[in-house]
Amino acid sequence: MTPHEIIPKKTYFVIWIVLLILTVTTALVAYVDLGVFNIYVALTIAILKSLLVILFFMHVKQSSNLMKVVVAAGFFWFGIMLTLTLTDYLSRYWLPVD
Amino acid sequence: MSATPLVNPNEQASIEKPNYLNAEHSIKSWLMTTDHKRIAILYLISITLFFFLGGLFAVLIRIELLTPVGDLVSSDMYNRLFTMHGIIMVFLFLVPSIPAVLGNFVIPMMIGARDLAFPKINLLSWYLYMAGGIFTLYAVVAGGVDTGWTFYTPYSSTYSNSYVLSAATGVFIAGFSSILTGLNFIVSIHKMRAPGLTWGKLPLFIWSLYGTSLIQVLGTPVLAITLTLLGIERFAHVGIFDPALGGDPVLFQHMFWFYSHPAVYIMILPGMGVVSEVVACFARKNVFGYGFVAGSSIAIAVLGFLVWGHHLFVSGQSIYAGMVFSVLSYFVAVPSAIKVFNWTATLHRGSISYDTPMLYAFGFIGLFTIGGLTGLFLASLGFDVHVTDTYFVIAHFHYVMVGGMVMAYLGGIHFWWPKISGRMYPEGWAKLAALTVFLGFNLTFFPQFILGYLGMPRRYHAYPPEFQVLNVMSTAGASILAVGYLMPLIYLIWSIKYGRRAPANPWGARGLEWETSSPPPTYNFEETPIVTEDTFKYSREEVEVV
Amino acid sequence: MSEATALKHQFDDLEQQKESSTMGMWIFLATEIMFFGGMFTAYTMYRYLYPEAFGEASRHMNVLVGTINTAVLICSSLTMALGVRAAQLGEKRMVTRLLLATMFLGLVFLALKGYEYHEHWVDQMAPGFNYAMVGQHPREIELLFCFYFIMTGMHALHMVIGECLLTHLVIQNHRGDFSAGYYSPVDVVGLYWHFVDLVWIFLFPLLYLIGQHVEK
Amino acid sequence: MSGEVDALYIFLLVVSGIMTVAIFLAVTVFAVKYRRRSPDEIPKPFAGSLLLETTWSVVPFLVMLVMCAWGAKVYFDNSVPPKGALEIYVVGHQWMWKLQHPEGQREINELHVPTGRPIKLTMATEDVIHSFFIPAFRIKKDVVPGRYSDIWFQATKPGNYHLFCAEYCGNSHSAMIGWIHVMEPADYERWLSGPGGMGSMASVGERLFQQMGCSTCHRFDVQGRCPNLTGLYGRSVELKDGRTVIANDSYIRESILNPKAKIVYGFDNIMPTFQGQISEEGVLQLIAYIKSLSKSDRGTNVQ
Ligand code: HEA
Ligand code: HEA
Ligand code: HEC
Ligand code: CUA
Ligand SMILES: [Cu+2]
Repeated sequence: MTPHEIIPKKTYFVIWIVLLILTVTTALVAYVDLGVFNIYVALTIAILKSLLVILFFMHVKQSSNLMKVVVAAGFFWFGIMLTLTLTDYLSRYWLPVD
Repeated sequence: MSATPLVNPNEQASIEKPNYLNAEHSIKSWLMTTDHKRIAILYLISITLFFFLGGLFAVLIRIELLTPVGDLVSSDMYNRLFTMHGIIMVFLFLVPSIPAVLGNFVIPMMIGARDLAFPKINLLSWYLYMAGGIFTLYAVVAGGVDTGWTFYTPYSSTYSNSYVLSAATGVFIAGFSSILTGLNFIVSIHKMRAPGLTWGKLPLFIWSLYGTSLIQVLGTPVLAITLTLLGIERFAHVGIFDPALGGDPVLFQHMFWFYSHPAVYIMILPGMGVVSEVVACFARKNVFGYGFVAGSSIAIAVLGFLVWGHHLFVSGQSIYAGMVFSVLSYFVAVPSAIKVFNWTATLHRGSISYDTPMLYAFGFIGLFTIGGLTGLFLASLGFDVHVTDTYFVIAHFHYVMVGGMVMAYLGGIHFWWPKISGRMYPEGWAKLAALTVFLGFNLTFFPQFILGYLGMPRRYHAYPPEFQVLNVMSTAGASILAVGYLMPLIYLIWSIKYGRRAPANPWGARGLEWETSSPPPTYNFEETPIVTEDTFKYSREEVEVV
Repeated sequence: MSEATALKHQFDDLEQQKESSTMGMWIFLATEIMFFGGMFTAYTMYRYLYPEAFGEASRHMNVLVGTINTAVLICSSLTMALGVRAAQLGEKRMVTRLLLATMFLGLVFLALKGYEYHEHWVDQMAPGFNYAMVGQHPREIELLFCFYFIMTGMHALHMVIGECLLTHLVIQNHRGDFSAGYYSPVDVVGLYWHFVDLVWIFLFPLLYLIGQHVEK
Repeated sequence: MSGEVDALYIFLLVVSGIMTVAIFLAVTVFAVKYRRRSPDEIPKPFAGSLLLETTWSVVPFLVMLVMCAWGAKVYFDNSVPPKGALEIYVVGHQWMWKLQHPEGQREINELHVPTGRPIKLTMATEDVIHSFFIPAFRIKKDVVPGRYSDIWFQATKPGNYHLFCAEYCGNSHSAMIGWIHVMEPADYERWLSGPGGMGSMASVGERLFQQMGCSTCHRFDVQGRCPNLTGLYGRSVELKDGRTVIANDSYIRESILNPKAKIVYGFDNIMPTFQGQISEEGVLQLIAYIKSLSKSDRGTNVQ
């Protein structure tokens, strides 16, 4: 990164505040009964937070495309593991029994 | 890039140039080296030791199976033999074989770099490999492991009374060595290429190792965590895969194979890379369909992650998941098919010589085809039910791993031996050895297909007498195979001292590694080479597009 | 260390060296994603099988401490990010200060985590060592607690490694190894630290929050 | 049954045989025909051919899809046991197979079955994973701890067939073998009535039902704090959390070993767990008993 790409302090602080707000939000929302949606809300907030950290704190936003691909690959492969393992668990009891 | 003319060996003998081998001589200069070529030699030596140890176990297995009753060793001992054979051969021999030895040696030269991107990490991965090896050896010496190389729970976590923890730790550590090697290769291939060496000009060996590294980096951590969970369950007596707490033993299998299926491509892709180089060199032609062969390496690496469930067809996995994994297994076979066809097409109208590396490449193409096609048998759900956990599977994977990868490894060792050692090996002996290995191999493992189809289960210490004839054939083959493997060991060591001195480019091959002297100087090149032509350009004529 | 000696022999220039080390770190982090990913996958399967038990188990967690700890880690990420920025600008003293602040916040996190572990121990919620069956789904809760300890334990282990790396950086910085032209170790350790934060961002809702909406 | 698998096998064998021969021939012919004739010979280079590449990707792939579809069909057909199958219960131990006929006959490492009738095995294991493998019938299934595994087959020819344990299970894995004795139905009937029986599984289960104290709660006259088990088997059960499940073997097994997992609608969770107090065989006997309650509608109070 060349010097003119240095992120202003302000950006870091804004991200920090947003992260803190999201943390408090997720903790509070957890006590509201949304049925099955609690988990989705919690995970959405977690994904949002992690995106902020990755893009800004970890400078991925200004990084080369190659670096973006590396980052994406890590999560993509985790997705493979998760979904294909789930295919088994989701469909295990589909078979008509007797 | 013109072929260096053969230099009269006697003329060159007196003027040994400074090179990586004679640069320094102390033990420390070897153990603390960061030179990728010296690290490759360290790997070569340690891997050879483990191969023969694993081979020794195989010999004992085969002798035991000469007779239907268990007479040579007890069943307990037998279980330890095949487990340690599997663990050592897979994790300490075949996974690091071509990448860590040949890859380490030639990648930096092929891309025109002075070294890998992280030389210290490269050395660290050798030490990790050795540490992993020592833990495994400790398990062997202390009394062995008897879980099978697959470590299935709950046997491994609760019931086995052998040295599971120590072996698992060994595999865990060796895994990190593998991760670091892969990481080093990926970064080097991206960032250290010589000017002008674009992706489209990279040797196919580099492409195949790039694919391999992807798997090492993205797959091995899952093995690490799986073994960690197993270790914790065993050590702390908590339940993770324990059905008594509602845990699921099949989950362990998912996680294990998430690594171990891609790992079988760690154990074939590098071999495919070697074969691509060798076929091009000894047919004096560019590889047919360069882009397809290169792309198929990456395709195999990626698709290889989607098929692990084909090891679980009878394990209690959902049958619908089985269906998905079966289809995906056929997807991944297509890029392998592309490679086989392209190698064959490269031979067409070539100028083919029968030097030893080429003999191994022929062997590879034939045996990998048989091994791969029997993989298709196994991926077919209805048929797998019958032959899974029988000798059919044993035969399948020895065809791909021994018939494929070990052949390619030997071919590669012979191909680059002049570069590595600066000496030529004795061609006559080498040809004889290649032939012996090929014949011995087929005699050992072909009967096992039949055994499997007839229903002989694997991991059996004693078996019904009607299977004996085929087992005797297999054991006979293994003895021939043993001779075939001992021969290169002897003549290659012999050649270090007595072999004819090798010129820079004995085969008239292409690729930057042949531009520098044999053996190469410490930093590989006097000055960074600049690449203008395609790697596989054997002819001055323009490439004709069909 | 001058910029010339910072250049290792295998590289042509500092730019190539920096790009290589950043890329190396990201690849390493990809392996870490898969390492933790294995645990998250196993967790997901069991949570799919036993949603109620996992919810019930989460009600044995101390959400307040968990939330505070999340905030502490986010703060430490901020100080780390600012530390990298200071390194980019070559502000040596500032770098030291920010790195020390990061380390301090990391220690606070570990201390609070230790406190939580202690609570679980007292409540006899440590499978394998000190565990008493409780609740509607005693077996599956024990299963979740195994995961709780392994996942947070692995995370804590990574924190400890991070602390060691930071200590090393502080020493190097004090020696004057870094400059506006060469600071990639700070950058790379920063990536690692943020990653550890990232893992916690997911652990927190999955372990602490999933069952809170159900009445105790 | 073995016929279907063998037909698939022949298909696989023929396709692979053709491919292997083709590739071997091509390699050999090229190697001989284009052998190097002079040391400085440089052949004409070719870049490749898109047409060829596409052909040899697509055609094999289509062939492979046939392999896949055919394999899947055989697999699916063999996964669902036909109705009216003769049920036999299997428990794997390190290192033996225990088998029970509903009529009460028990066997170890041996199984007598009649020809011409589908046989369904419900299998459990007391310890590690085993795998029930009869090569002659081309069937195999892992027996995983913590749940039931099903498998079925139909024998056509009387004779003795190998039974193997195919999943590695420790020391004497290779000794966990036995025989399947296939008999004409008449011989089988004679064998069933021979010695070795201890009363039908259901009657053994009934005794167990009283010994274990199940009958103190589960009564058949009144429906008090506990559900009446009459007619339970095969029915769908409404659970407290709103789900409904079919009361099959696995459900009843879970109800006994881990009653808290699924609680019946309208009842409290007061049933104690019987985990550790009852063997897998015992559970199977209880299931056979509960099953018999719905077949004969014999809802008498056993008290
Ligand atoms: C180097 C290692 C290696 C390689 C490359 C492969 C390659 C393949 N393997 Fe193999 N396999 C193993 C190592 C390997 N395997 C091991 C170690 C085990 C057992 C582990 C254990 O249980 O201990 C195993 C087990 C195994 C199983 C599980 C068996 C069981 O336990 O029940 C299956 C099932 O699908 C399978 C399938 C395949 C397939 C489809 C391929 C494909 O990638 C093959 C692709 C190649 C070809 C297909 C050949 C070339 C193609 C042509 C010439 C085209 C012509 C084709 C047509 C027209 C159809 N393998
Ligand atoms: C890379 C992998 C690799 C390699 C190279 C080999 C090589 C060989 N394997 Fe291996 N094998 C596996 C991987 C491999 N195997 C795996 C993963 C398993 C499954 C394990 C499990 O079930 O858990 C297995 C299982 C396995 C079995 C099945 C055991 C069982 O299920 O009961 C058999 C049986 O024949 C066998 C035989 C052989 C033989 C004859 C060789 C030969 O190719 C070996 C040839 C080598 C030699 C013959 C050495 C020659 C040297 C000497 C004899 C010198 C003596 C020693 C010294 C001087 C130190 N192997
Ligand atoms: C203390 C009383 C008690 C004892 C003893 C008891 N049960 Fe139960 N059982 C219950 C109650 C209450 C339920 C319903 C709530 C539930 O599902 O947990 C039940 C549910 C069941 C069910 C599920 C019924 C349905 O309608 O879905 C089965 C099957 C069962 N028990 C079998 C047994 C067997 C077999 C035994 C003996 C080994 C046994 N029970 C011992 C109280 C008991
Ligand atoms: Cu039971 Cu193998
Ligand atoms: Cu596989």
